[in-house]
Amino acid sequence: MHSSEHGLQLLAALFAATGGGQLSRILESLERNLLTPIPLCFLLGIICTRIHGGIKIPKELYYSIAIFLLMSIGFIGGHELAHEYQAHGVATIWKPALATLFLGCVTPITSFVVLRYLGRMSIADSAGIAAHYGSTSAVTYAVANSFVEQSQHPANSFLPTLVTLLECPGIAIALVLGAALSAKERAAKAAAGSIAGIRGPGRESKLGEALYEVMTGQSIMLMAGLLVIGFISTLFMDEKAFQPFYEFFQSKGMLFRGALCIFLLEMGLVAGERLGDLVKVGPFLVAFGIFMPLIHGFFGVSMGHLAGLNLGGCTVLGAIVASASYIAAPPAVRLTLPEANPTYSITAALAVTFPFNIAFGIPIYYEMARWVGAQ
Amino acid sequence: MHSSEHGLQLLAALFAATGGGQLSRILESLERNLLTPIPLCFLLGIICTRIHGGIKIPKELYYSIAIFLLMSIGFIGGHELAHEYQAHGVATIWKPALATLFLGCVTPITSFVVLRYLGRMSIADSAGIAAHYGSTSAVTYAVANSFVEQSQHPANSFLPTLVTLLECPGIAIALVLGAALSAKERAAKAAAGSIAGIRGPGRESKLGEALYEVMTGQSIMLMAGLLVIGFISTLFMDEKAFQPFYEFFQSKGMLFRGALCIFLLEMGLVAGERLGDLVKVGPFLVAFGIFMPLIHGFFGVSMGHLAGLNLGGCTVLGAIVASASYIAAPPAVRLTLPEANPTYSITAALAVTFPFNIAFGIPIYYEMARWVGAQ
Amino acid sequence: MHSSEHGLQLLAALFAATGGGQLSRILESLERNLLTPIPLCFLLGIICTRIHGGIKIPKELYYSIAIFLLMSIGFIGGHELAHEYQAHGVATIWKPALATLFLGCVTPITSFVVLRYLGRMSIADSAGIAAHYGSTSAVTYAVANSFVEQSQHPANSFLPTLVTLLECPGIAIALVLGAALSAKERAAKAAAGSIAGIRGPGRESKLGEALYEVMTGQSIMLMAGLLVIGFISTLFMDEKAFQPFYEFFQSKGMLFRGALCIFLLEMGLVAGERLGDLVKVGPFLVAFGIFMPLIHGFFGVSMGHLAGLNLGGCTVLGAIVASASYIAAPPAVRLTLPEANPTYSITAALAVTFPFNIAFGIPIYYEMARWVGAQ
Amino acid sequence: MQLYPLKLVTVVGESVIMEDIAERGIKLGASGYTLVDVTGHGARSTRNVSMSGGARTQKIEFVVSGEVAVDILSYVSHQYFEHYACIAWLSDVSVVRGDQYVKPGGR
Amino acid sequence: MQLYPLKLVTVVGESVIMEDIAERGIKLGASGYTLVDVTGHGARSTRNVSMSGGARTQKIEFVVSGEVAVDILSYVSHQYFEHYACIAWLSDVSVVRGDQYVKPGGR
Amino acid sequence: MQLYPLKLVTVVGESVIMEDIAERGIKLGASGYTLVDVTGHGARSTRNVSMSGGARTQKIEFVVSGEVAVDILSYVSHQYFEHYACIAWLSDVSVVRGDQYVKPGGR
Ligand SMILES: Nc1ncnc2c1ncn2[C@@H]1O[C@H](COP(=O)(O)O)[C@@H](O)[C@H]1O
Ligand SMILES: Nc1ncnc2c1ncn2[C@@H]1O[C@H](COP(=O)(O)O)[C@@H](O)[C@H]1O
Ligand SMILES: Nc1ncnc2c1ncn2[C@@H]1O[C@H](COP(=O)(O)O)[C@@H](O)[C@H]1O
Ligand code: NA
Ligand code: NA
Ligand code: NA
Repeated sequence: MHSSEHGLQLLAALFAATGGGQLSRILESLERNLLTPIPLCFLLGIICTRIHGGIKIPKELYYSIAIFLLMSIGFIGGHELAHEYQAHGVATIWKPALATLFLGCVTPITSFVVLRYLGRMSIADSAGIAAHYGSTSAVTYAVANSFVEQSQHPANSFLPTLVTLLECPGIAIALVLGAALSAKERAAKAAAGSIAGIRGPGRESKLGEALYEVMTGQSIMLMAGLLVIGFISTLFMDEKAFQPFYEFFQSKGMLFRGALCIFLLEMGLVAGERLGDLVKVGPFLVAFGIFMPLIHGFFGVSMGHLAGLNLGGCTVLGAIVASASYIAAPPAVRLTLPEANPTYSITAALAVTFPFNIAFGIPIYYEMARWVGAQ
Repeated sequence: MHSSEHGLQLLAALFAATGGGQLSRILESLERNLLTPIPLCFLLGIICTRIHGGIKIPKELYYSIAIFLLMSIGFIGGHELAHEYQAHGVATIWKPALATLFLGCVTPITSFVVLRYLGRMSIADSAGIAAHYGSTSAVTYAVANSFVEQSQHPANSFLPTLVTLLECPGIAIALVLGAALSAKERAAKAAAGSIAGIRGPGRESKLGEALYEVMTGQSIMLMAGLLVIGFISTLFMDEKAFQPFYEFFQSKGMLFRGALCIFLLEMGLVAGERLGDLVKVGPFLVAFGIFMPLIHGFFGVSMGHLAGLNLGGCTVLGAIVASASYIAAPPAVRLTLPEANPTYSITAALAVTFPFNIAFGIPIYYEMARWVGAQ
Repeated sequence: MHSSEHGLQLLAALFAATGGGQLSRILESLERNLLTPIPLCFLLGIICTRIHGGIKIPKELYYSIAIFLLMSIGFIGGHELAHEYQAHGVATIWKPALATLFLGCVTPITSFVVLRYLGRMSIADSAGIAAHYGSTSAVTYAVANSFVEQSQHPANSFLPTLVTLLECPGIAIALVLGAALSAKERAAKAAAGSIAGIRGPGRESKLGEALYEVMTGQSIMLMAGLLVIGFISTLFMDEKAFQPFYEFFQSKGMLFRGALCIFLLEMGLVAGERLGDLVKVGPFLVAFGIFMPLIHGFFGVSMGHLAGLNLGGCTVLGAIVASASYIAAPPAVRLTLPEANPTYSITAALAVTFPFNIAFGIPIYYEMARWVGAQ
Repeated sequence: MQLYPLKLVTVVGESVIMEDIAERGIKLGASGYTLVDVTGHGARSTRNVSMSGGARTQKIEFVVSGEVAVDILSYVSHQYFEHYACIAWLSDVSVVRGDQYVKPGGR
Repeated sequence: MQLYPLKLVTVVGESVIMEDIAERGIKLGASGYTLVDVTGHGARSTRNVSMSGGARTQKIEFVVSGEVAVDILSYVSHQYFEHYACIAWLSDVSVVRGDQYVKPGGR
Repeated sequence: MQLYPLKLVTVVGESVIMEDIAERGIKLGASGYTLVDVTGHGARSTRNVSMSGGARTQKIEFVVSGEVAVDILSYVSHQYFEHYACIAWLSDVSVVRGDQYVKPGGR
C-alpha cells in the first residue's frame, strides 16, 4: 500500500538518527523491560484472548484499580512536588510544565496532519484519532515510571504533575479542529446543495459539553485532586501520621506494582480482542500507531532535556507524550464527532501503540534520552 | 424562621459552656484534622459532584471497602479486647459498656422529642430521623479513631466493642416509638371516622422483621463476628502466625487508612448530591444536624469520662454517639415507617451531620474531652 | 439406610489404620487449625446464612479475590520453582509431578465407581460428581498451605505446580467416561425402541468444547500463566526490583491471608445456603463427601511420601487430592451431562467436602503424613 | 409449536419492597419471577434516595395468567403505590409450553 | 382495577447517547424512565467498541402515551440512527393508575 | 414515522446455555440480541445453582420477524426445556426502521 512506504522511510530516518551502535543497548534495555511481570501480564492477557481462554477480570475490579492508580499517581506526585517546592520553589518546575503544555498542543496537530494528508483519512476520523494521540495514557506513565525506577534512574519528582497537564489540551484541540473543519465541509456541501445543515446547533452545544467533560473527567479530577491533597498533607501533617497514606499510595510499593499487573492483564485481554480489528484498520494506521509515538517520543525526550529533566524524567516524558489516551478520549470523540469510526482510533491506541510503548517504546525512549545527553 | 432561633440559643449556650479560651485550641485541632487526606478526600468528592465532574466509584468497590472496614474494626477490636481481658478481666469494660447502652437508649428519644416538639415534624418523620441519630456511623468511628491516634492519644482498646453495642438499640427504640405513636394516631383518626385502619397487621409484622434485620444486619454481623474471631485468634494463635492477619486488618495500617480515603471520596460524591436537598429539608433540620450531634457528643464525652475512658476514648465515644447512621437505619425506617420522607433523614445524616462531624465535630469532641478532664 | 453402613465400615477401617493413639494428636492439630481466622470466617458465613443475617459480599469482590489468589499461587509457585530449578534442576520435581498426574487419573475413577455401584446413582450423576472430586480446589490448597506454614512445616516449593497439574485431568476423564457410558446407554435404549438418539452429534461437539474450556479455564490460565511469569521474572530481574511483586503476591503475606479470610466468609455464606440441600442429597452423598476425601487424601499423602515430598508437602498434596472442585467443574458438567442434577455435585463438594477439609481434613492429612513417616 | 397467551406483569420500584412483591407473587400463583437491578427516575424518585449502599431500584417480571396478573397488580397498587416510588404495568405475551406457568391451585 | 392503555418505548444502544435520550424523553413528556446496563450484539456493533472502561450498551424504557412515544422514537431515529449503534421499539402496555403517566402539558 | 410490526423473543435461563442461544439466534436470522444478567426463581431453579462463581441467570432478547421468532423458540424449547431451567416468551413490538432487522436470507 502506498502510505506504508512513508512508514519505512520514517523507520530508516529513525535508525539513522539513533545510530546503529545504539542497537545493542536498546536490546539490552528491552530485555530488562520485557522479562518483568508487568509486560508479561499484558502478554498473558493477549494470549488468553487469542486462544479463547477463560480469564475474566470483573469490570468493577478494572475500574477500581484504575481509580487507585490515578489516585496514587496524584498523591505521590503531590507529595514529591511539596518536597521539590520546599527545596527549590517553582524554579525547577515551570520550564518542564511549559514544555509539556507545548507538546500537548503540538501532538494533536502533527497527528491530524499525518492522518489527513499522508493517510487520506476523513476529517472526522483524523481528528478523532488525533484526540487520542494528543492526550496521554496514565498506565503508560506508570509502566514507564516503574521502568526508570528499576533502572536506578528515577524520574524528577514532578512528572505526575506533567501527566496531569498533558491530559486535556490535546483532546480539546483535536476536537475543536475536527468540529470546525467538519462544519466548514458541511457548509460547503450544503452550499453545493447536497446536505441541509440541520444539526449545526446541536453539534456546537455538544462540543462545549464534551470539552467540559474532558476537563472534569475522572482522570483529571482524581490526579489533580489527589495531587493537591498529597501536597497539602505533606506540608501540614507530621511524618508518622503521613506514613500509612504514603505506603498505601506509593508507586514503588507492592500495592501499586501488584495492581498494575492485574490492570495490564485486563488490558491484554482487551487488546487481544482488538487484534482482530488490525485487518480492518489497515497497514497505514498500524504504521501510524508505531511511528507517530516514536516521533512524539523523540519530541518529548528532547523538549524534556531542554527543560532540564533528568534521564528518568526525559524517558517518562517521552513515553507519556508518545502514549495515546484510550479512556478519556473515546467518549468525548464519540459525542462530538459521531461520523468518526471508533474502531480506528481505539484499535490504533490500544492494540498498536499501547503494546508497542509497553514492550519496545519505553526502552527506546530511555536510549533516546541517553542519546540526547540526559542524565 | 421560628425554629432556627432555638438553634442560635443553643449555639450560644454551647459557647458559654466550652469557654471562649478554648476557641484557639479548637481551631488548632481543626487544622490538624482538616488538612489530612481523609477529610480532604471527602471535600474532593463534594467538589467533584458540585462541578459535575466525572469521578465514579463503582458501588461494588464502595461495598467492598465497607466490608473491609467493618471487619477491621471488629477484628482489631477483638484483638485489643483479648489483651485487655488478659490484663484486667472485665473490670475496665463493664462501665463504659453500660454507659454506651444507656446513650443508645437516650439519644433516639432526645432526637425524637426535639424533632416532634421543637421542629413540629410528623410522627413518622420524627421517628425516622431519630432512628438515624440514635444509631451510629462506623466510618465516623474510623475517622475519629484515626484522629486521636494521629494526636498521640489513642482511645481505650475496647472502643470497637462500644461501636458494636451502640449500633442497634437506637434504631429499635425509635422504630418502636414511631410505630406505636403512628398506630395510636391512626386509631384516633379511625375513631373519628377519617381512615380505616386496614393495614394494621401488615405493619406490626414488618416492624418485627425490620428489627430482626437491624440486629442481624451486615454491620453488626461483621463487626461482632470479627470481634469474636479476633478475640479467639489472639488467645489461641501464636504471634507469628497471627501477624499477617493483624497487618491486613490493623486500623493504623496502610490498607485501612487508604481504604478510608477512597471511601470518604465516595461519601463526598454522595453527600455532594444531597447538598441540593438542603433547601428541601429546611433550616430547622440543618440546624438539628449540627446541634444535636454537639449535644449528643457532649453526652458521650461526659458519660465516657464518668465511665473512666481516657482522652482518646472519650473523644471517640463522643463522636460515635454524635454520629448518625446512614447504612443500617434507612432501609429499616423505609420498611416500617413508609410515610417518613427519606429525603429528610438521609440529607440530615449524610449531608449535614456526617461532614460536620468529620470536619469540625471530632476536634470539638476532643476539646470537650479535655475540658471535662479526660486524659 | 443401606449405603450408609458402608460408610461406617470405612470409618472403622480408617480408625484402625490411623491407630487410636493418634487421636489426641489429631485433636491438638484440629484446635491449632480451627481457632484461626480462616476457618472461623467460614463458620461466621455459615452462621450468618442460617440466621438470615445481612452479610452480602459483592460477587465482584469474590471474583476479584479469586483472581488474586490464583495469581498469587501461580506467581509464588513460579518463583519457588525457579529457586528449586536453579538448585537441583528437575531432579526433585518429576517424581511428584508424575505422582500427581497419576492421582488425577485415579480419583475420578474411584469416585465414579463408588457413586455408581455403591451409591447406585445414575451414570450422569456419578460422572458429574466424579468430575468435581477428580479435580481440585485452589482455596483448599491455600488453606492447607497456611496450615503447614503455621505448623512450621512449609511444603516443598513446587506444590503450586502440582495444584496446576491436578486441575484438569480429573474433570476430563470423568466427562469422557460419563459421555461414553451415557451414549452407550442411550444407544441400548434406542435399540430397545424407547428413545431416538437425536441429540448425539450435538453432545459430542459439546464435550470437545467443554474439555477445551476446562483446559483454558480461568484457574489454569491464571495459575499456569503466573507460574511462568514468576519463573521468568525470578531468573531475569534483580532482587530489589522483584521485591514489590513478591510482597504483593506472597502467600504468607497480609494480602493473601486477609483476602483468604474474606473469601472464606463468602464461601461460608454460600455453603450455609447449601446446607438446606443436604436433606435432598441424602445420607449416602454426605457420607461420600466425607469418606471419599479421607481415602483420596490418604492416596495423596502416600504417593507424595513415595515421591519424596516433605511433611508439609505430603499434607498439602493429600489435601488437594482430597478436595473437590466447585469452580471449574460445574459449568463443564452442566454443559456435557445435562441430566446430571447439579444440586448433588455442588452440595457434596461445597457443603460437605469443603468444610470437612477446611475444619478436619487438613489436620488429619497432616497426621496421616506423619504416620507414613514424612518429615 | 404450542404457544399460550399469558400476561407479563412488570413492576419497577424501590428495592426495599421487591422481596415482598416477589414472595407475594409466588403466593398468588406465579411459578417464578425474574429480577434485575436498574436505575431510574420518576415523579416520586426523591423518595428513592440514590445513596450508595442505600436504596436501589429494581425491576421484577412475572409471567402469569390474567387472573394472577390482576391479583399481583392489585396487591402492589394497594400496598405500595401511596408511599413508595414504583410503577407497574401489564402486557400480552405468548409463552412456550405456557400451561406449566398456570398453577391450578394458585390462589 | 383501573388499567390505562399506554405505550412502552424501548431503546437499546451505546451508553454515550443514553443520558441525552433520557433527558429528552422527560422533556417530551415522559414522567420517568428505567435504565439498565446490558451487553449486546448488532449489525453496527463494531461501532460500539467493547473495551473495558470504554463504551457500554444500555437499555432505556419509557412508559408514555402514544403521542409522546412517537415523539421519542422520532427524536432517537433522527438524531442517532445514522451514526450510533442503537435499536428502538414500541409495545402496548396496560398501566396501573396510568393517568398519572400522561402529563397534560407534556409537549 | 414508519414502524414495522415484528416480534420480541425473550428467553430467561441459566447463563450456561445463553451463548449458544445467542449464536443460534443470529444463525436463524436475528440481526442482533440484547443480554442482561438477572436473578430469578422458578420451578426448576434448584437446577440453576445459586453459588457464587457458579451458574447465573441471564435474559436474552431478540427483535425478529415472526418466522425467525418461531425458529428460535423451537430451538430453545427442543434443546433446553427438558434439562435446563429456562422460560421463553414472545410479544408484539413495532420497530423503528424495522425493515433492517429482517434479514432476507436469514434462514
Ligand atoms: N414513565 C416511566 N417510564 C418508565 N419507568 C418509569 C416511569 N416512571 C417511573 N418509572 C420507574 O419507576 C421508578 C419509580 O417511579 P416514581 O414512583 O414515579 O418515582 C423510577 O425510578 C423509574 O425507574
Ligand atoms: N435484533 C435485535 N434484537 C435485540 N437487540 C438488538 C438487535 N439488534 C441490535 N440489538 C441491540 O442494539 C444494539 C445496537 O445494535 P446495532 O445498531 O445493530 O449494532 C446491540 O448492541 C444490541 O444490544
Ligand atoms: N413465571 C415466571 N415469570 C417470570 N420469570 C420466570 C417465571 N418462571 C421462571 N422464570 C425465570 O426463568 C428462570 C428459570 O425458571 P425455571 O425453569 O422455572 O426454574 C428463573 O430463574 C426465572 O428467572
Ligand atoms: Na500523546
Ligand atoms: Na448517634
Ligand atoms: Na480431588
